Amino acid sequence: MARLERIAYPAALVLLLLAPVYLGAYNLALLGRFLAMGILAMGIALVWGHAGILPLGQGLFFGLGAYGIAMHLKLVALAPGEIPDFMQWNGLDALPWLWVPFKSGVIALVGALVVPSALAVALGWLLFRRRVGGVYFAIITQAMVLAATTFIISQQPYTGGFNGLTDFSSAFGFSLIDQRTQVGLYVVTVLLLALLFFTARWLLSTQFGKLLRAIRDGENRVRFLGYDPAPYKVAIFAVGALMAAIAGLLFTLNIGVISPAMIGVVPSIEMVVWVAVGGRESLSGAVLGTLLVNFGKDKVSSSFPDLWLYLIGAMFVLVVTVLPEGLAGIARLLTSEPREESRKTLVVPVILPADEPAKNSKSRSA
Amino acid sequence: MSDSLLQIDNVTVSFQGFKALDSVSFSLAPGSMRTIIGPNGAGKSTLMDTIIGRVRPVSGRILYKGSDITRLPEYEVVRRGICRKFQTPGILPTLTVEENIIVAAKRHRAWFKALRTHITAAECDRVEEILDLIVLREKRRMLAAHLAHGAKQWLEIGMVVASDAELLLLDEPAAGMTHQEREKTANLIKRLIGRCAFVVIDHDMDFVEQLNAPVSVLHMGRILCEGTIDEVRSNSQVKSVYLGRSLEAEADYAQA
Amino acid sequence: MNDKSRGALIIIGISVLIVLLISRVRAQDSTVKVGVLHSLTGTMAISEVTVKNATMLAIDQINAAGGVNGKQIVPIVEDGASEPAIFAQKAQKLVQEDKVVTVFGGWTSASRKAMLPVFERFHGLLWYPVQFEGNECSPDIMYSGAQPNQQILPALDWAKQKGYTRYFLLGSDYVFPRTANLILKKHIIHDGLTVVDEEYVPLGGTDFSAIVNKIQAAKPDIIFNTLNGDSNVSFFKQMAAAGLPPAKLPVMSFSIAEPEAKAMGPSIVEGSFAAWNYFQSLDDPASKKFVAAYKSRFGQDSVVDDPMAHGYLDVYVWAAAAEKARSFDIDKVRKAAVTLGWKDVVMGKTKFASNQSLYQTAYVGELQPDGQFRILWNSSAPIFPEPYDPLTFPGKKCLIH
Amino acid sequence: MTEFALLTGQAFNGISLASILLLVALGLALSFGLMGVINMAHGELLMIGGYLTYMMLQVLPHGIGYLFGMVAAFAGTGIFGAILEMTLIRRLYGRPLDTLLATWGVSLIMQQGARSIFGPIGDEVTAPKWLTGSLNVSSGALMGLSLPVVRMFIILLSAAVFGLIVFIILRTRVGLLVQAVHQDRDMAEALGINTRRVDLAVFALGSAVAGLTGSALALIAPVTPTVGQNYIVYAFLVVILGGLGSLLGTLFAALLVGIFSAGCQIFTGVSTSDVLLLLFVIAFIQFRPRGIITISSRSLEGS
Repeated sequence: MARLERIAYPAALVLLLLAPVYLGAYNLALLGRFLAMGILAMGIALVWGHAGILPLGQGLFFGLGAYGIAMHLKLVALAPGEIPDFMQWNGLDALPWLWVPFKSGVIALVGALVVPSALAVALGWLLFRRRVGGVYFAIITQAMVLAATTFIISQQPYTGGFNGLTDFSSAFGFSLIDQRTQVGLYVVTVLLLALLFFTARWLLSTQFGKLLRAIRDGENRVRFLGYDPAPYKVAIFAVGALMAAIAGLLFTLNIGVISPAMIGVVPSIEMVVWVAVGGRESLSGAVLGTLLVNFGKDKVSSSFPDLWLYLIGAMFVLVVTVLPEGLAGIARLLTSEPREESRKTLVVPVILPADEPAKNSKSRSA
Repeated sequence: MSDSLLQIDNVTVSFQGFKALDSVSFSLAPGSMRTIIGPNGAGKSTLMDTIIGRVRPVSGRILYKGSDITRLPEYEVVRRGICRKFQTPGILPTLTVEENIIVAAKRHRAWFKALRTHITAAECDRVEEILDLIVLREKRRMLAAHLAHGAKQWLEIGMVVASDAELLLLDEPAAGMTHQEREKTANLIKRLIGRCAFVVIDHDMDFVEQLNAPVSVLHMGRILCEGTIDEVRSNSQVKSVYLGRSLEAEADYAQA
Repeated sequence: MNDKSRGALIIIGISVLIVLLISRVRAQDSTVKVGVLHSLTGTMAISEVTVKNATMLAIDQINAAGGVNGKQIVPIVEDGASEPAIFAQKAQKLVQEDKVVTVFGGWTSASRKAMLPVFERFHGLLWYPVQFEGNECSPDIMYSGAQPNQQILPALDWAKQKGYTRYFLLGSDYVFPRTANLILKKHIIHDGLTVVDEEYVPLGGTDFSAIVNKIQAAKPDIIFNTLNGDSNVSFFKQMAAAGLPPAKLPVMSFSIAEPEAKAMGPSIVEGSFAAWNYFQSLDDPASKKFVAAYKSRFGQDSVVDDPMAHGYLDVYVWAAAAEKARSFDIDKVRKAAVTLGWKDVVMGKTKFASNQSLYQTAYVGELQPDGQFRILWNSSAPIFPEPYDPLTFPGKKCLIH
Repeated sequence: MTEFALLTGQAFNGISLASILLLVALGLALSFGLMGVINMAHGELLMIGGYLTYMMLQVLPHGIGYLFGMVAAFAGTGIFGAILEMTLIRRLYGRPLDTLLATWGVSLIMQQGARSIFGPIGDEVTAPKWLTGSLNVSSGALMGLSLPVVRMFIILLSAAVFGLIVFIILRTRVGLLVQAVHQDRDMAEALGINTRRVDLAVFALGSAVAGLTGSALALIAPVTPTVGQNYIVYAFLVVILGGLGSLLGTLFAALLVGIFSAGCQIFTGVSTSDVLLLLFVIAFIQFRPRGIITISSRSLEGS
């Protein structure tokens, strides 16, 4: 009954939009934050679940979006001619050229979205064109996020270093201290989430979406049908990066701080776990997984810090071994018999640069 | 250059000094068929890999419709009208039968042109036609992963045909099939002759005989002899290559 | 019903569950709630858990002695998870949800910087226990950790007295070392001495081969070391392997205290120097009581250090201020805190100055084989805290009260 | 100290770093080459090796104790690796990305386990007397150069381990089986080789080498619950640069990364050199996407 689905999604949307009515300020802020991360998680579901590309560096795109808007917020809080305080403490006396364009809110917004997407296109183009995929790609994205974090920390006079950027007062004329701004931001987050959710669903229903899954399951087959898979992969990787950047932007506006600790190797891989918990192919699962893991962390980690770390580790192992379809899989098990045509496993074939399954590789030395 | 659709000139492929193909040459006219047989390791699959651009020859060249395609990337070769069917079924398991054919039949393969949910009327007709041709109309909504082995092979042949290629490379299209399935496959291929040209490789003599096309025997990367199936069968060189075993026995071995 | 719609039902169900979970009813009582916000997980947990322990010890002692203003203190412990954003989030929770009257916590400057806007926005009060780089002045934070002029510069004074002229500055790549070294450089050059080189290693870095090489080439008299955590072990080991143990080339460390020395095995850092405002070996009755109480609660082989002493001190000062103000009102407590006068809570005579930072004495210690520091030198009197170093950042002043 | 001595010292440091990276990457390369598995918990295997050495030194006298520590680290971590392979890795065969995630989970659990058992602060392994000190050059063009004995020991150790593994692969029966499985798993299976056992043996060997490495690293760095994290990303880069689990490629890649880093650090700080290293790897992949050592192979069927 598609009718029920037609009720469920609007109902969820209304429930979320009414949250300011029934949630306290703190929990509303929390929910807004996690829903913003849900946007990023949907991006991972697209890239990983549907295109079979495991991104271990989404934190970088998240961070670029976040830093883009944070730089602007840092500048609008200043009197004319002043420079951000951390620059003074680092011995700078003029605003670095890189910062100058961010005085304009429009440029900052556009930059916060375009720069990460462009970087994703560049990286994807460099790697997918050379048929670097699978674990190779995953590891390179991880190394990339590590290098980026190290770089941001080392460029303290220009980036705020390890402390990151914080202490914002207003954004686009709205005071960030005002609770109404926070509610407005929350509503914007929910609406953006909904918009991107339906856009992503549409994207998956197009031929493009089918080809993504086709490339995931048989890249060579698709290639031998006359398609060049690289642009498809680059495109979806860029979409994932854009969604991460949007999340970073909203997140920073919401919480008022961005620092390298939020975009490193560990946060980046944790983002994948949210999606794994929700079900890697399911967009709504990705959002729910994000909410569940983050609320869980918020509630559990303070009372049982040790337990939490075991829990998150076990989650990685269990979700991958027993529940490759995550929450979405549980939902299916609980509600109905497995579909006749549902796949037994979610085996994503090894896509090595040579495009040969690993077991067929022929190098002589072991 | 010439009237031939595909022309292979002195192609040599080497893997770490081992010559998988050694100065192989042949040509193929539009709409015709050539079958290639040979024992395991003779270089049959490598030949297909080379034509399609997956393996680069160390010397020699491959002309298609008179232009050199030796060093083009695979998808570029495919876009010019050569399509290949793999030995193990190369279908897209997570798409339905119908979607498999749609993916193959699409005219525009750039990603931004794929951003629509519907296909053109012409593509739609094409899909219907192929579904009839491979007799999988009733199973069009089934996930390809759940087809029986034979049906997967036919689906892949359907996909190859749908891609509107003028030259189809079929790599052991009847591998692992039952006797009835083989016959069905052979009939399917024969129906397609004239519509496009074929290179078929197999080591099943009976199957090759059913196709009724000129045969080349490949051994140790070289073309040993060419001719009709009967000529090849009676060739003493061919017999000695098979180490004294009769070709029938070889065929049985392949079926086992 | 198809799977999609069933899935959607489940989704609604889970959403409702989450909503219920987060809007649970809170109980009210007549006690007074304070927040304790440290990293219990992540890279900073190593250090911050011990400060949390010291804070909890002080709370329990005060409760056992009758509480504050007749109320028992109820600590609400939250985990900052070594992530600034989580610190901001939890600070918001403590102030907004739990309505705590004050918060003790933080270690890294990153976490403090992230919490600062939260405390300013929602009007809370944070007691910050760790030495830091200064350059901050917020009415909503009580800075009990040392300012640069109470730890780093006294160490430089000591080194000058010892006749060292060539300084090598080495640190982990983050804010405190970079700012500390910026200030140090100004003073070293101002005093006519030489900075031979300045090097940074990423946080947690363990490869010092190139840096040892550069140290050998630069031939300093002393190394001023602001490395953090595990990097120290690697650094000292690799120096010793290259034939440069602290006995041969002195090292003055600003982030090695008793627990780090104990963990590293005193043998490799033996003879190195450290500058702090508190050492466990301090000959002070209040300190001895603190050490004994800590050991009896957390094990006889546990050690205490400077940030722990500050975490302990903060609770006592807050309690005294609240008693003096006869209120838990943040502004009244702040005002009372800076007018309490001299007290010996744990580290000798201290008091909060009107800029909400702590007057305290500086000490230089030398590490002994038993993992304790022998105090070699101390500033003649408690030093007035200067959040902005006058030489490096002229014209900056911190005026709160 | 002369300029020349500084450069020589950096060259030595590059080789020293390379030897460490080689040791860390060898085990990874083995299992990656054979099974296509990237083991994110590899760093924690180093940690186990370090803690085993530490524990041995608690009960045995120094000097000889360290040797026993190395043996314990090798054997103990090997056994742990075998258990890990049998309980988890094996179930995920053919799903390399899932293995990556699952082993990351394992690494989190192992880190937390170490924290619970040994405490969050690192433990100290003191180098035995015969590994302390350094060779110092006090005159001539290399005046001021000082080569720590412990680093030379690690270089020798990595050479020995590398030699041993090459010997095992090329000259022993087990190695022959490994080669067979590596070249064509299906064919090897058809020939009656128990590929599961070969996988297990290789994974255990790789783990054992990681344990030994952890033991060696304890000489120059502390043993902490997170010690593995410091090396693991670089080790992955080495494996990627080296080519599909090729041993020789891993050797070259380790040398390349080690010398590149040490070279960069003459001119820049450590942070910048890390960033340059990654850019270098991406640039390198543009030219050799399959790594340093690739063997043009006959592409097999299938997509």
